[in-house]
Amino acid sequence: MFERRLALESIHTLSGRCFVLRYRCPDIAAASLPGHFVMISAGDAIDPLLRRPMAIYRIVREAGAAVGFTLLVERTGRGTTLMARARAGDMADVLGPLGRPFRLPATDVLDDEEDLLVMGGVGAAPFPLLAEVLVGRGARVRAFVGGRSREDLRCLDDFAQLDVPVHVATDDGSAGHCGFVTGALEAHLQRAAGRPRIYSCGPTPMMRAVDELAARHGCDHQVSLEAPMGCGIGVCLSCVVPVDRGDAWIYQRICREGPVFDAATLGWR
Amino acid sequence: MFERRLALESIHTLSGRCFVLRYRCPDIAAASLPGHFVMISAGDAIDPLLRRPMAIYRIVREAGAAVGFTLLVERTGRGTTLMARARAGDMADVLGPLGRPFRLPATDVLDDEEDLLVMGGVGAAPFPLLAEVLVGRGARVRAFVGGRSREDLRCLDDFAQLDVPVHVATDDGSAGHCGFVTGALEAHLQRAAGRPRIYSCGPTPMMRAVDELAARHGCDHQVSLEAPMGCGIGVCLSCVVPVDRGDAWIYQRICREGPVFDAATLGWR
Amino acid sequence: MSDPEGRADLAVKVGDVELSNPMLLASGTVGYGEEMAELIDLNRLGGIVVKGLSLEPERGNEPQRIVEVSGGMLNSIGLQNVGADAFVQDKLPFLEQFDLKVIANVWGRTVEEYVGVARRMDAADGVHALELNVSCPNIKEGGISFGTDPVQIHAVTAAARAATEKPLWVKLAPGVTDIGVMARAAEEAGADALSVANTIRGMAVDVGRRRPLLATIYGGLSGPVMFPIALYLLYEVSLVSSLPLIGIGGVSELDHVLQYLTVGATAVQIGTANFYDPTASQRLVDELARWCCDEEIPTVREVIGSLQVGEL
Amino acid sequence: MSDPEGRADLAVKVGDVELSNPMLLASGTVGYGEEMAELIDLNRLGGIVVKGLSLEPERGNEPQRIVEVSGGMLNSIGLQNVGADAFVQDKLPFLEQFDLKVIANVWGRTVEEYVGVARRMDAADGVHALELNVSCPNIKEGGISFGTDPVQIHAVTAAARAATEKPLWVKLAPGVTDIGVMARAAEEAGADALSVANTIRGMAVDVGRRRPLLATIYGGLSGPVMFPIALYLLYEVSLVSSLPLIGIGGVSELDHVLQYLTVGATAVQIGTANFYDPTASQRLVDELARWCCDEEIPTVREVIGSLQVGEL
Ligand SMILES: Cc1cc2nc3c(=O)[nH]c(=O)nc-3n(C[C@H](O)[C@H](O)[C@H](O)COP(=O)(O)OP(=O)(O)OC[C@H]3O[C@@H](n4cnc5c(N)ncnc54)[C@H](O)[C@@H]3O)c2cc1C
Ligand SMILES: Cc1cc2nc3c(=O)[nH]c(=O)nc-3n(C[C@H](O)[C@H](O)[C@H](O)COP(=O)(O)OP(=O)(O)OC[C@H]3O[C@@H](n4cnc5c(N)ncnc54)[C@H](O)[C@@H]3O)c2cc1C
Ligand SMILES: Cc1cc2nc3c(=O)[nH]c(=O)nc-3n(C[C@H](O)[C@H](O)[C@H](O)COP(=O)(O)O)c2cc1C
Ligand SMILES: Cc1cc2nc3c(=O)[nH]c(=O)nc-3n(C[C@H](O)[C@H](O)[C@H](O)COP(=O)(O)O)c2cc1C
Ligand code: FES
Ligand code: FES
Repeated sequence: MFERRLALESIHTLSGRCFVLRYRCPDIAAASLPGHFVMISAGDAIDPLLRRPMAIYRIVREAGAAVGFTLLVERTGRGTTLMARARAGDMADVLGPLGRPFRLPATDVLDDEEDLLVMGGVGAAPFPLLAEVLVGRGARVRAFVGGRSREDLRCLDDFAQLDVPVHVATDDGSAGHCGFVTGALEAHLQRAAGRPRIYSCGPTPMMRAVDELAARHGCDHQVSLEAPMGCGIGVCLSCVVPVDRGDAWIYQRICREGPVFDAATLGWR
Repeated sequence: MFERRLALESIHTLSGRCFVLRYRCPDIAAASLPGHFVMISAGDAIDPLLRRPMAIYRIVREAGAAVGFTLLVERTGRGTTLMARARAGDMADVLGPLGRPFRLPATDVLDDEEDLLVMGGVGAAPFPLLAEVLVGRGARVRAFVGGRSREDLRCLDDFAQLDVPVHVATDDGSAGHCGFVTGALEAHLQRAAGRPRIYSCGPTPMMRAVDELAARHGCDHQVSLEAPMGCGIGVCLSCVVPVDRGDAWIYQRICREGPVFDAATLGWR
Repeated sequence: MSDPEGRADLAVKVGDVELSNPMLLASGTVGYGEEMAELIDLNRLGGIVVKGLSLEPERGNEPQRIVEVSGGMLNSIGLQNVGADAFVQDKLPFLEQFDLKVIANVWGRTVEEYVGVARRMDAADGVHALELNVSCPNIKEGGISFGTDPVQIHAVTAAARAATEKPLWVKLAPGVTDIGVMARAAEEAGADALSVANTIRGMAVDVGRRRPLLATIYGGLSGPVMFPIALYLLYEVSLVSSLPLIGIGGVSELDHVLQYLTVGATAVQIGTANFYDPTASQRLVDELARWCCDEEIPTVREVIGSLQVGEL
Repeated sequence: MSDPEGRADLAVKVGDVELSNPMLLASGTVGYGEEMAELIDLNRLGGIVVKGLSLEPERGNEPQRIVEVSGGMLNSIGLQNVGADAFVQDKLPFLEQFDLKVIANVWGRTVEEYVGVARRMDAADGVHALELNVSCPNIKEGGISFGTDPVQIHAVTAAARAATEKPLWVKLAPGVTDIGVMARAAEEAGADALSVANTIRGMAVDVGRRRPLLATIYGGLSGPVMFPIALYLLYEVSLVSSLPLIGIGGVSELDHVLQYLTVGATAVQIGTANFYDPTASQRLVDELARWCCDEEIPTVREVIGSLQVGEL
């Protein structure tokens, strides 16, 4: 965990209210694993006061060494609107990497099953890095990318670049399967053999629907959760989610015990 | 009085924590007289919340028409520090022109007496425009410019350009007369004949010292006052100063009845 | 019609006071309306609450009278005003030209002074309602603020009630243990509506000089920082009172207006925003109209008190 | 020595508790210190006030537990904690490694629960002082908050006083008509210091859903917006109490620290700033040391209570 004041290297605007911020910071970059996030300030003033949690999107490498990272941000409210206005050179306070990343399959079981990454909207942010790491280990990765409409689909270029096959679904049918991304996932699960490992991130209804499929097909399923976060490091207890402990449930901190959880422990089933 | 959202045309840094902001706004420019001020936002957020009062410094003319204005700002606190960081294109909310400007001598008495402009530090801001108007009417204008040190002297170029003779004083003697600007003024008053009209703006002790000289020499003396301002338009009653009314004193609003007052009414004598 | 396109119904009634829309200008932040009229069209607003009026003219406090703080400001103006008679004679005629409700904010140092001002406002044709500012020290009761003691709120409200037939609003002070008790005292004494809330006490120090920044040591905090506090106070009052409520504190965005209405305010007052964003009130009327259209809400009255609490 | 260059004397004493400098971490904003220790050097701070401890572990409130507001945040964490025994066993040993004072923040739903926690803290070696959080509803007295009733403050303070020999601080609640009365009640019951103040009640509404944003409807406001209010409350308390005071609310800049000290605080606590600026506390220690040097103030104790009021 590093607390750094960083100058924005570049900002790159995408379709559908999204943009990519790039920072140079070898410390944070080298320590970041897929599913990690940072807390980043959205301005220097007291409004907005709190930093915003953002997943590590990609790691920037130079000569093989991790020297920076990018964030994939959707403009939704006050803070992200300010962030969208940032210009190269603007300073931000960044604390990271934070949280518990995705649990990766042991290298010797990688070949047995597929790894399916299921994402909705900007929930896609952590998946290109996860795909990169999995592919690097020789896994068979497949992405299911959902969005309201064509311009809400994220990371298609990243997956193409990594040679990861992509199944697309849009609510309005403007690209790919018309309907929810779970439809595409279900079709694949029915077609495919075995019990692929599933990772999902997106709107809660989407993740719950994915989990229903995962449960039905006996798949391991990790989800990356969101909640309003005060601190991102576990001290404010604002980001809790009830987690099953067999006999009882307890509140766990999404920022510390998560953001990645085993879906089976969330009492959704 | 116009309420306008304006894009910064240019920012120009001077020595000693000062800078000049230029805005294009024919409405405000055409209505501005020497001594008028504007209320300008120092950011879009709620901290700082209130706008800052700033004197109209120069009027920008194109083909004889007033099309814009400039502000001469000294970086002293939070708001002016933010303003100093502004870049061309940045938006600000500006309300103006505000207040009661300098009372100008009737044209037929202009030749009789000199007009002496006495200023300390950034208190110089309203005087180049006053000098410009007075010179344009054929007055004999003289400027007394004081500051802590050489780099705190303001508007010397403006006065040079207007062919206005300048008497300089610095506390540390790094330029001109060593000591207060009132020393230079006193020397001039003793030398010169008649009862010149005096206008002053700067730290209160300076203006009071000027007023002592003005009273002693029987000079008309107008001062431009400062006070923390909530609104700039007369509705919050925050900026009051006690003003003599012969039989009693009343509180008057610096933003509305001022900022320019007849020094004789301020109970300083 | 407040909606420029004439589509939204923004009219509300604070008791018997019919407002073309819920946007009022708050007392002490717009003087007697003259200066604001140079900047906004007063006909577009629901009403104006004028600067607090006393029986005699008041000079107010010594400067320094305001300090900016993070997200707000402290003031200790000290209720400088022209006095009730001069208001009626010199200031009210100007406001009578406009199609908006004029509410007289009334204060005193004794119950008798409140009554004196209330009588004069009762007699003044252009005044549509009275708002009692009870955040004043009662000099006959050892300087304890009227607004912090239910017995005194009751006494001053009942006395003003007897002095006027016009709608009587009571503006509650925030710095009390249980604002509901104060609300009920005012209601029982005959108030027609409750304004929530006045400024919150705050302080700022010039460390360099080791002195308070305000000549009066402390002052009243207003501005955006007040919003969540005043919203909660309004909620508390809504639980115990059936009177129409007026939300005051920090209004500067449409969302603030809507939050107040949702929690139960019939109208809101805009104060400090008039200083840093002088056309805010008029813009908020437009934005409210547009919001109602966009959300297909036929009348803004549907929003009032629409808050849902408890399990879904 | 807190000053990196060893020049400034920042040591202060809150009663018998000697602090290397006036900077404490506020309860509920740093857990039990483990996470903060990854970011700052706890040895550099005066002390840490741990998350409020109850007799039994507590789950706390249902989410959503926080909302950001302009210049601050609302929380309704609900005092989730591991319980007094688990704290002593599992958490305290970690803190004992560091050279800073550990203050146990204590709460309960009955006087007996407070006493139970106080006894356990009295017995725990690594705990240097207790801070009673009286902003809790007393379930035996109809749920009225201990902190809003001088009789109850007296009762709970006296009971805790009897249960521990250690320094006992009482943390006052802000939402009361007269905080001086509460301060005196705590002082008379044997408090050794007063912490001013806890969070202020506030509310926020999701207009789209017509629902409160917090599951508990309202929550406690903290952050920069609180500063001028808490500073005023501290001033009020300073007028009636001779106990050492601790300023809490909105501290995020050196100027805040200095204002609290000037008005009369012996120390300050840093809360919400730990969230949005996690190294703030340590930086403030450095800045305070540098300020003392620049101002040629031999000891920071000179600043405490140096406020001058009245005519010059
Ligand atoms: C672990 C984690 C990783 C995330 N990664 C990304 C990412 O890579 N890209 C991206 O665009 N978004 C991501 N989000 C969501 C992102 O944090 C919110 O969209 C953002 O905080 C909204 O801020 P705002 O000021 O624009 O919205 P506002 O609604 O104005 O924010 C108000 C408050 O609510 C909080 N908030 C609002 N929406 C969310 C949300 N969905 N999750 C958590 N807090 C929220 C804000 O942080 C702020 O405190 C992530 C959230 C979490 C918890
Ligand atoms: C009529 C008038 C004209 C002025 N013209 C100029 C000008 O041309 N150039 C220039 O540099 N300055 C001018 N000033 C002073 C200028 O307004 C302040 O320096 C500025 O407001 C400081 O803001 P800040 O945020 O940097 O300081 P901060 O100290 O952070 O401000 C805190 C608060 O105090 C107020 N304040 C602080 N100093 C002053 C002051 N001297 N006068 C009034 N309010 C103050 C601020 O407006 C703000 O509300 C003028 C003031 C007045 C009243
Ligand atoms: C400078 C100033 C003067 C005020 N004068 C009065 C007054 O005379 N009477 C009154 O009832 N309230 C007065 N108030 C309080 C406001 O009417 C309002 O209740 C408060 O400012 C909160 O609203 P805001 O946050 O929108 O400003 C005054 C407020 C300010 C800032
Ligand atoms: C998330 C959160 C949790 C808190 N928990 C406690 C607590 O357990 N006990 C307590 O006495 N105060 C608690 N507080 C109050 C703080 O200790 C402090 O009094 C308050 O936040 C004001 O200071 P600040 O503005 O610096 O945050 C909590 C505050 C926050 C924001
Ligand atoms: S965000 Fe503070 S504990 Fe998780
Ligand atoms: S600044 Fe508001 S009355 Fe002058």
